[in-house]
Amino acid sequence: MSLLQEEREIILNNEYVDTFDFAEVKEFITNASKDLFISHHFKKKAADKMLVQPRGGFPTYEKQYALYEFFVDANVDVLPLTIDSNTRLNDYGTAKKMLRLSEENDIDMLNGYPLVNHGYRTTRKMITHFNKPVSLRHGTPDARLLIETALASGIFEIEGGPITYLLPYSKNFPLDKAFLYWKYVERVCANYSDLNEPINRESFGPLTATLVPPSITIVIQLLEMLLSLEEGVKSFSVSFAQQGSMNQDIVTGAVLKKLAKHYAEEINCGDAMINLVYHQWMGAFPMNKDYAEQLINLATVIARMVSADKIITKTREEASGIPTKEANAKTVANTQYTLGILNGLPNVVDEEEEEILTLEVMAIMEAVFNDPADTLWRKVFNSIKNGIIDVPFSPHIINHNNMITIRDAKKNIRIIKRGNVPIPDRCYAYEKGQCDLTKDTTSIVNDIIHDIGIMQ
Amino acid sequence: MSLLQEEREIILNNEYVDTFDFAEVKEFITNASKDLFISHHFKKKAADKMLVQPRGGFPTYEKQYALYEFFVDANVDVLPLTIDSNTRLNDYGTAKKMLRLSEENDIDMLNGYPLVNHGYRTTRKMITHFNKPVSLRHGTPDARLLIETALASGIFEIEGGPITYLLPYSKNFPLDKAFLYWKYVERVCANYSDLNEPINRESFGPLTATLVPPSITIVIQLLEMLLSLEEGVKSFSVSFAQQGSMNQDIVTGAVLKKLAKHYAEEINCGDAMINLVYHQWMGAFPMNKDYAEQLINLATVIARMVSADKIITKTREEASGIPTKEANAKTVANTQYTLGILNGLPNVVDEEEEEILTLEVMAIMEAVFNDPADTLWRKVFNSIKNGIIDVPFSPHIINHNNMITIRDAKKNIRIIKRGNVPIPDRCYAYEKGQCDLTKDTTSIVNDIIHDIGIMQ
Amino acid sequence: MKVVTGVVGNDIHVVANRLIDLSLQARGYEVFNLGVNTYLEEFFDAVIETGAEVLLISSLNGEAEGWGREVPRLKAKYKKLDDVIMMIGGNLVVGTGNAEDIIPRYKGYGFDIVCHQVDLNTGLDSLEEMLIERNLK
Amino acid sequence: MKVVTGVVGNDIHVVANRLIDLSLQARGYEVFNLGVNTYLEEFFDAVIETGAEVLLISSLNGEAEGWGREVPRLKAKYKKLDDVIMMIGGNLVVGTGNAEDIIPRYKGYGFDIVCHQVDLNTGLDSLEEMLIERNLK
Repeated sequence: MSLLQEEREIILNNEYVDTFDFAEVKEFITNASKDLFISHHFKKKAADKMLVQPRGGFPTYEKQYALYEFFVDANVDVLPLTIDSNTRLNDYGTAKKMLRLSEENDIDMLNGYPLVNHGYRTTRKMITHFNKPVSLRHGTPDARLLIETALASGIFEIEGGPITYLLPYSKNFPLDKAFLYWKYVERVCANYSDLNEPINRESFGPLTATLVPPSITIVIQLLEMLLSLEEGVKSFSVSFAQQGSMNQDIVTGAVLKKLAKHYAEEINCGDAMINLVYHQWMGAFPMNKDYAEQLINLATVIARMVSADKIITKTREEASGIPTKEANAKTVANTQYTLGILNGLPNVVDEEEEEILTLEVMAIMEAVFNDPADTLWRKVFNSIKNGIIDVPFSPHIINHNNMITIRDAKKNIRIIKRGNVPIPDRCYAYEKGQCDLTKDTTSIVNDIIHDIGIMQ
Repeated sequence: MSLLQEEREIILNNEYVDTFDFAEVKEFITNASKDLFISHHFKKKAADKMLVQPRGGFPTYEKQYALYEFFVDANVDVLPLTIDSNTRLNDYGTAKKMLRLSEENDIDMLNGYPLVNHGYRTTRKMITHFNKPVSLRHGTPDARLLIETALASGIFEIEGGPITYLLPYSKNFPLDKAFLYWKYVERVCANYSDLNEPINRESFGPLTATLVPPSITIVIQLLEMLLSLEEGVKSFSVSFAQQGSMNQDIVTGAVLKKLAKHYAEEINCGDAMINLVYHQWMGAFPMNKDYAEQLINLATVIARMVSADKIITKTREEASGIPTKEANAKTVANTQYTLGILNGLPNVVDEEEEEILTLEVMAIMEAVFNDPADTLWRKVFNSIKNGIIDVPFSPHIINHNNMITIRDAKKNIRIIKRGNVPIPDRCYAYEKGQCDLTKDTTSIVNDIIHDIGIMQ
Repeated sequence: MKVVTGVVGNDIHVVANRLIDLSLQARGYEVFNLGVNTYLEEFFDAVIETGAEVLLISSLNGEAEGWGREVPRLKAKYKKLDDVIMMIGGNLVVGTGNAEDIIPRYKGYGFDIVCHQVDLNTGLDSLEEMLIERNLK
Repeated sequence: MKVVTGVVGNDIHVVANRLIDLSLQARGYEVFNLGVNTYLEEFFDAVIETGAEVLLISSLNGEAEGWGREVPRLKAKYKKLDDVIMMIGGNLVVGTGNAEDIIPRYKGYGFDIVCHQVDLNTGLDSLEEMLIERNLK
C-alpha cells in the first residue's frame, strides 16, 4: 500500500464518517456524468460564454436542495457548495450538533453545509440529481477529509490552497502544515483525474480583498498552481477579484493568463488546462441594495473585458448578512441577462502596465525559486516567512505586513512601501510615481480608509 | 426692424401667449444665473464627470415641480422638460383643454408639460427656483413658439433639429419647412447667446433607434451641427444612442468627436464648444424590470468608455409605460453611484473601424456638399430626397428606405445594402465582409427582427 | 403578383411595415408600400391604381377594430375589388383578445385572411396557400 | 513612547488593527502590535515585557463587553500596571448603544480613555492630550 493510501485510510477512519468504500467511489467517478465536471464545460464551452457561479450553502439537505432548484431555474452554470465554519476548523462534533438543531428547529444554526456530517452517500444523491458541476467553497487549512467526501459526492471542483485559504483567515494555524495537507488534496485530485474528466482545482485569488496589489495576487496564484500541477492536477483555475480600476483588472487578467501558461510550461505541465476566474467585488458593499446591484453589474462587465472563463457572483444583500436564495437566484438571472446583451467587447492592451506588472511578478517568482530549500513548498513557505511575499491586511502571524499600498487617482492599487518584497527599482519608482507621496502618514491612513471603502 | 424680429412678433402674437415682453426677456437672460446654462457646466466640469440627465414631463406645474424635487434629491445634474404631444403638433388648443382636465381631475391627460400654455412667466419661477440647467425635449418640427417660450423661461438647452426631430416621427410634415423653422430657432438661440453664457443646442442622435448605422447617425449629427453653427450658435451637443456593441459605440464616439471638430473648423466655427451626449438604449426594453436595470447600468459603463459629456437615462419601467417619478429618480441615483465607482477606464482605439467609419462619413458629407443647391439646408434637403442620406425605419415619405442593415456576430450594425448612400466600395466590402450573406432574405428578415429585439 | 401594403390609421409602427415589404419582395411579389399612417381610402385607391391582386393591411396599435367596421361600406363604393385578396395582420384588438373571437369578426368585415399576433412568415405562407387555392399561383 | 496594541478576543478585524499600527507609528510611537485575535492576558504580558506606557486595545465585533468585566481582576494580578494608560476603542457593544452609557461602564473596568465609534485620529488625539496632562509628553 502506498504511503498516500495509508494516510487516506487514517483520515477516512473517523467517527463522523460512515465506512468509506474506496472501490465504490472509484467506480462512481469513473462512470460519472461528464456534465458534473467543470473541466468538461471549460473544454467545450463557446469561446465567449462565461460560466456563472453564485455563492451559497445551507445546513440542511432540504434547504440546500431548495437552493439548487432556485439556481437551476435562474439558469446557473455552476452550483456552489459553501461549507460551514465548524467544518472549516475540523470541528465535526459541533457541526453535527448544530446540524441536528437546524433540522429539528427549522432555524439555520450553521453558515454553510456540513458536508462531512451529511456524508457522501447522501450528498451524492443531490449532486447527481441536478447533474450540474458543483464547486466546493470552504476556507479549510486541513481539508483532507472534506475533499475526500466532496469528490466521493460528485463535486469535481475544489477551491482553495495552502496560502489563499490560510493567510486571509487565520492568525495562528501553522503554514507548513497547511502545505502538507494541501499536498494530500492535490494528489487525491490528481489520482481521480485519470478516471474520467480531470478534477478542477481553483485557487482563491481575492485573499484579504483589501488593497492587495496585483503582483502579490498573481505570484500566489502562480505558486498554488505550480504546487498543484507538480502533483499531477490537469485542470486548474487561477482567480482574482475586482480591484477597483477596470484597466488594472484587465492588465491583471492578461498578465496572470500569460504567466500561468509560461510557468506551467517551465515545469513541463503545458498540457494542463488553465482557466481564469473573476470574483465580483469582495470588499465592503454598499448598504443600499440598488447600489449593490450597480456594483454587481459593473463587475460582470469587467469580467467580460478580462475574458474570464467563470464569474463568481455576489448579491444585493451582501452588506446585510447571508443572502436569501431568492436574492442569490436573482443575481444569477441578472448576470446571465447582462452577459447576453454585452456584445462587441473591445480588445484592450496596456503595454506599459503589463510590462511593469510582468517584471514585478517575475522578480518575486525568481526570488522564491532562489530560496535554497529543496522543495517548492518549502521555498514558498520561507518566502512568506521572510517577507518576499507579503499580503496586505493578512491577520496571520507569519505575514510581514510591511508592504503598504494605496490607490492612485485612477483607483489603481499602487505599492508605496515594498517592505521585503523584491519589487524591481524601476517598477517601484513607477508605482510610487502614480501617487501623491507628499502627504503625511495621517493623510495616507485616511486615504487608505477611503480606498478600502471605495464602493460604499 | 429685422426680418427675423418681424417673424418673431408674428409667431409670438398668438392667442395662447400672454404679451411677450422682448425687453424683459432679454434683461432676464442677461442677468440669469450661470448655473442655468448647461454650456457653463460643460465648460467648468471636471474632465471625468459626466452630467446625468433623466427624462420626464408632467402636465401640471405642481407635478413637474414635484418631479424636480425628486430629481434634485437624487443628485441630478440636468433637469429635463419633456413636452406633450399636442404641443409638438402645435395644437395648443387641445393642450389647453387637456391641461385644464389634468388640473381639475388629478389625472394626467397629457404625456408631457404644455409649456406654451403654462407660459414663460409661470415656468420661469420653477426653473429659477431649482437653479439647475434644464434641457427641453420635444420632437416638434415647428418649434418656434415653443423655443421662444423656453428661452424666456430660463431653459437654455434646446434639443432637436430639422432632420432628427422629423424623420423618426412624422410621415408627411414637409421637410423643407422644418429646415426653415429650425433656422429661426438657431438664430434666436444665437442672438441670446451673446447676452450671457451661450445657449446650448443639442441634436437628437438616436433617430429611429432601429439599426441606424453609425455613418448615417454621424452625418446627420454633423449636418445639424453645421446648420446651427452657421447661424451663430456657440455651444452644440452631438449625440447618439447605445447601439448594441460596446466597440462600435466607442468607435462612433471617437469618429463623431473628431469629425465634429473638423467640420466646425472648415466653416470657421472652431471657437464653438462641441459636446458629446450618449443616450442609454433607445430600442425596445425588457419587460423584466431587473433586466432593464442591468441594461441601464451597462449603458452607463459604455457612456464612460465613450467619454460622453452627458448621459440621458432610462428607467426600469421603460417597457411598461410612462415611468413614475420614483423610478426616474432611482435611475439618477444609481447612475451617479455607478459613475462614482467606475474608475480606471482603459483607453480604447480601434484604428481599422475608425478608418472605415471616417471614410464613410466623409464620402457622404462630400456628396451632400457637392449637391448644386445654393445653401447648406437645401443641399441636405436634396440629399435626403435623393437617398444620399437614408435613415433605416424612418416613416417619412421623403426617406428612401433602400438601405438595409443587420448585426454581425459581435452585434455591430453593418450595411448590407447601401441603396443610394455613397458608401465607398472598400468600406461597403468591409461591412458586408463581417456578415453572413449566404442566407436567404427570409432568414435575413428573421435576423433583423432578432437584431431589433436584441436587448429583450 | 402585385401587393399593396401599409399600416392603417394613426399607427406609426414602421418596423413591421418595413419587414413586411422586405419579406414580400423576397417572396417575389411586386410591392406597393404606402407606409405607416395610411387611411383606408388610400389603400383602395392604390389597389385600383396599381391593379394589385392582394391588399395586405397591417395594424399594430390595436385601432384596426375601429377601421374594420368601415371596410364593407367603403369597399362597396369601389368597383372591381371583389377578386382582390384582402388580408389583415398584426395586433387586431386593444388589450388582449383571443383569435377565436377575432378571426370571424374580421372575416365579417370582408377580409379573406386574418392574422392576429401571427409570425410574419406564417402569415405570408397562408397568403401563398390561398393564391394556390384560387389558382392565382 | 511605547504602545502595545491589538484586537481583543475572537475578533479578526485586521484592517483597523493595521491602520492603528500605521497611525501610531506616524505619530512617533514605538508600536508592539499583537494583531487580531489576542487574549487579555497576552496584552498584559506584552506590556510587562516591553515596558510600554500605553495599552491600546481595539474591539470591532462588539464582544469587548464580555472581556471588559475581567479587566480589573486580571490587572490586579500584575504588578507595576498602575501607571500604564489603558485605552480601548472600536465598536464596544453588540447592536446599538449610546456613548453616555458605554463610557462610564468601560471607565469602571479600568480604562482611562474610551472611544466608542470614534474616528481613529480623534481617538489618538485624546491619547496625546492625556499624555500631556500627565506630563509624559
